[in-house]
Amino acid sequence: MLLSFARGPGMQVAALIMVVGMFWRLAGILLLRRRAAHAAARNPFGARLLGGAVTVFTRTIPRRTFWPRVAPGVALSYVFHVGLFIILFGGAPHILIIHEIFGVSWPDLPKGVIVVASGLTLAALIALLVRRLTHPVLQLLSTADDFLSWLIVFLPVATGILLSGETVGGYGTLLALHILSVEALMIWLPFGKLMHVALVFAGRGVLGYNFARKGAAT
Amino acid sequence: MRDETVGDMLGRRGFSRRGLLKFAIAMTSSLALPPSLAPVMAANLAAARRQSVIWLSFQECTGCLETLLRTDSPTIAGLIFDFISLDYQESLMAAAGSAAELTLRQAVAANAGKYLLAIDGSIPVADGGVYSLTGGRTNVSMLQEFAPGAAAILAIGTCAAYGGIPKAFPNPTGAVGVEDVILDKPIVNIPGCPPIPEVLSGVLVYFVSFGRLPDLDDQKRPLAYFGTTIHDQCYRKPFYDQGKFAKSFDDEGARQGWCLFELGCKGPTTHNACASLKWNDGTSFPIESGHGCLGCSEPDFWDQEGGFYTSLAGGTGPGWRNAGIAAATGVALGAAAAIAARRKVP
Amino acid sequence: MKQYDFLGDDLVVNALLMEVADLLGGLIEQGRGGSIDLLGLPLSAKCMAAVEARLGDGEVSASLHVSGESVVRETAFAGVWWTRHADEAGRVTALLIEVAEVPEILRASLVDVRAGQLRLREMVAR
Amino acid sequence: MNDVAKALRGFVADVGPGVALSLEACVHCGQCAEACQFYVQTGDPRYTPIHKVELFKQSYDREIGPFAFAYKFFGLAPKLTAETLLEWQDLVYDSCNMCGRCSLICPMGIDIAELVERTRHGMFEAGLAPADFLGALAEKERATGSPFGLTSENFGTLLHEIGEKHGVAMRVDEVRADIVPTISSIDVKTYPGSMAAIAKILNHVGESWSFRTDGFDADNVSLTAGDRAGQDAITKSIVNAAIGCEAKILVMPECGHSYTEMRWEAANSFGRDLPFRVLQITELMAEMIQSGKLRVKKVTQTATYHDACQVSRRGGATAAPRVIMQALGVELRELEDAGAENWCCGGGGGVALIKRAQPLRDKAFALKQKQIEAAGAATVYTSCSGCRQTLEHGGKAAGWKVTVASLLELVADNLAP
Repeated sequence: MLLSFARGPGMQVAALIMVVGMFWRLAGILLLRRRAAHAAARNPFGARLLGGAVTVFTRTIPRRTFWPRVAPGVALSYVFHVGLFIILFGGAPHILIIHEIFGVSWPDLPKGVIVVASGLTLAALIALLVRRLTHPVLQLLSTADDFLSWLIVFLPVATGILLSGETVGGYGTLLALHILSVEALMIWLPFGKLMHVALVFAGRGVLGYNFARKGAAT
Repeated sequence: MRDETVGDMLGRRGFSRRGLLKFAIAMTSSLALPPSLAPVMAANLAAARRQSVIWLSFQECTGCLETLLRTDSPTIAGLIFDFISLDYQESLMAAAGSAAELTLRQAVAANAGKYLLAIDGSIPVADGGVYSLTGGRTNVSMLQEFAPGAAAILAIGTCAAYGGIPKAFPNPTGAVGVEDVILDKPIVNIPGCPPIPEVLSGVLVYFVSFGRLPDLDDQKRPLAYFGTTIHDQCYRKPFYDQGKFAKSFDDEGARQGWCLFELGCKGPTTHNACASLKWNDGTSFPIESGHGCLGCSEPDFWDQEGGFYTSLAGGTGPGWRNAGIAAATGVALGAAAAIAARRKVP
Repeated sequence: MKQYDFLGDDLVVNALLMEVADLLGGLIEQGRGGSIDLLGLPLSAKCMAAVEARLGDGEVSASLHVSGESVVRETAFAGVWWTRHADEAGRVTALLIEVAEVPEILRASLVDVRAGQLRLREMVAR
Repeated sequence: MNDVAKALRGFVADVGPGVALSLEACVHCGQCAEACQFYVQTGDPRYTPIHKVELFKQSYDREIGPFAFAYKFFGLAPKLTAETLLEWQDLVYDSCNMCGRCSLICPMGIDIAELVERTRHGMFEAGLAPADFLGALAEKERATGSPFGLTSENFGTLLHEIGEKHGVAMRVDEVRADIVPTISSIDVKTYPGSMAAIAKILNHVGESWSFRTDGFDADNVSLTAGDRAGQDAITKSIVNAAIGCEAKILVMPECGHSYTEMRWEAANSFGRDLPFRVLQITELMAEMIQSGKLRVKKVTQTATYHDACQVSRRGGATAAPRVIMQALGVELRELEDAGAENWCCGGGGGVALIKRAQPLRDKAFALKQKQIEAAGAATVYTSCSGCRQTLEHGGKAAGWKVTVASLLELVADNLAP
């Protein structure tokens, strides 16, 4: 019963709330009054766009001079993010869903890779939580959103691991819990920190464009 | 005849105690009981009176009865009809009409409190249950009349257990399972559309041998047969583990006998013994013959999300049109917020 | 039950043979062995064959013709019997390793003996 | 309207999509702290750059964010209070040079320096710009057009005095001039030589140029104090002065924030493209050297160069000083992290004008000192009087042997016919 709710109405409601929320937040940002930029740009429009686009990728890795001070945090964060992407886009069931929704599909990664990736992802998530609770800067910055968003990402990973191992409670219940936890994530995504899944590209792009306009390093 | 023991009856028919012991050994294995119980079961069976069974058919298609009878060779399971006395079964008995009615009354009176009440078919309760009558009487009233005198009730088939196909949306007749009508009797659900014959004989032998129903799970199904899912027992599971899936019903993967998960197989969420006991006397079971499991032994299997051919991993999203509307709503809300914000900026 | 192929068949086979040895202990000390229902265990075909091979053959092999064919075979270890029951359709209904002086199934039941005596007397009387 | 309301008005003054995006994108990863000299040198988590703009973010969330009604209705972000504003004063002013190093590390692409600048708008409106010096100077600047109250006439007479003292012909308030240079108020008090240097160079290359006493002080202390009105007023006076004499090039002095304001902000607050180019003095000199208009003598000297954050990292004019030093034959030993990634001298963004920020400045300077000494050069050149003054004060306090000098003056002293 729980599973058919999760796969049916639950999925539809969560998806709609996510779409409404994301467009609401993006529109609320982008439709604010914009002051035209009249300062003479140092680069032509094309170069500025390229600057914006490039920054979306270059900001993924911090500049070398920052490495000594940010390596642990960044490393942990990427073990999590890369691990999550491997699971998401390499796991057979996920590719299946993507295929059913978007019609595109690609070969999946061997199960062993997914198991290792999910183990690392889970470990990284826990380490990141410990770091957020112990690092003085993060203690000061962290809000309820950070911890709620952490939990809402942790649950799908944890239930996913239990599900792939078909450990406790049988496939049906575990699959229902996994899908419900993903739906909770979809519902929360637009209203909290997870919105950075969209804002990170917009943020880096706008900064890259503006800095390229000034010919400044991005 | 009435007080003759099963043992005497079998002896009369030239069936040796050794044969009975062999039958008991087979049943203990099938019921996943410890082998040491076989002699005990054989002795109990020998000493038992033939168990009276009253079979009432309600809103059913007779598929459940067919599957129990349609064994091309008289296997051990067939012997079950020697241990029970099927005192009333509308399709099988010669009598009909008021004569049948009389037989039913007599059987119920003679075995008050001791007979097993076997039901197949769902019980329509809408509009006072008028959608299924036997001799002018609604099924629900008959069930309520004969349930109290039963030692236990066997809900045979997904219809009797959970309402089955008649209960599928929109369920015009208000079909329900036995457990929705009778709340105070030990009930064992033997779902399946139809159920596996060996499961019924296992349950009957257990009841006749030990005088009580076998261990049941939270949906009142015998754990011996419904404790694991088809997926757990499926011979194609190694392909599932290696991520080898058939993409269409006759592609290379399907011909290699790869897992049918992506073609909507509901094995992982369906509890039944098809993968081990198999069907038609062990010939095969749906997955072995190349089609995904439909999940027929699970409640509301007919109304499953996304239908039989949507994989368990998938689901039905809101659809692109609704997504578009949602996006527009989002933009409208965002615009409203932005306009409100602009008004605040001096 | 999952197929534990990857567990390494010899591990499973050894575990089973250890259990048979324990049952023999029970037979020797308390006169009561026991049986192992092989169908109930998640054994691969390879594993099943390995157990059978390791137990080997003994001096007795009995075949029964009652509601289908059954074979009771003593293994190379006295008191350890390999029993295979099949129904009239030839389907295996039980596969057991029985530890006993004599498996129960071979023993003639007194009820059958009495019936046999009656028939014998009737035959003679005619 | 009480201070809190004024602060709110200041915060939401001109939040466009770019700023809103920055305020929404933070994931509290804490990396910006690792780029900020004040956190790195003190280890105090309060100096985490994004934390400095927390009040601005909360006000944005409650007042003009997409979910403003929810934030306000459910109280998801704390209301702005006078106490919190005061509590954040030293974070927004004393401990931030707006140098933009944090904006270079932020993985979400948030321009945190920009956010601090806008946070100061709210602070200033609430009268919370630190009074001793910065606040007072900003008020004086708004009143008289110069933070030190230098009127047009005084500035005219001062220019002529400097001209006579340094034997340089001063051109003041010419009706028409292709190039209009401006000065930094620090030069007036501490480095008058740099004003003479500009005149000397422009006379040397024979360009038509002229100081304008109706728009000369490009320092724009109002900007660093957060006084948007004062900032616009100063900028307008300079722009109008340049338009008045049909200038082709408006030259920003050796100063950081003047360049950011005039080169990248003036046109926006003006609302249309400026009818002239805006160049920092090093850009002008480099351009003239490359065009052959300006030739310089070779000075055999090893030196290192400190980039002004607003010119190099924020302004994108890192190359110009290198061109000049190469022409001068200076053997340049670049600092570690030179150019866009350089550490700030600690005095920029008005911090040099806050008395109580001295201890913090010294800590930031210590970092810079270590870098400059590691370069192993006797002299450090810079093209920002603010940096120059900060490095000199720091050096004096630390008994430093390295001499701090202006690149502009080096060029002026080595002109070749």
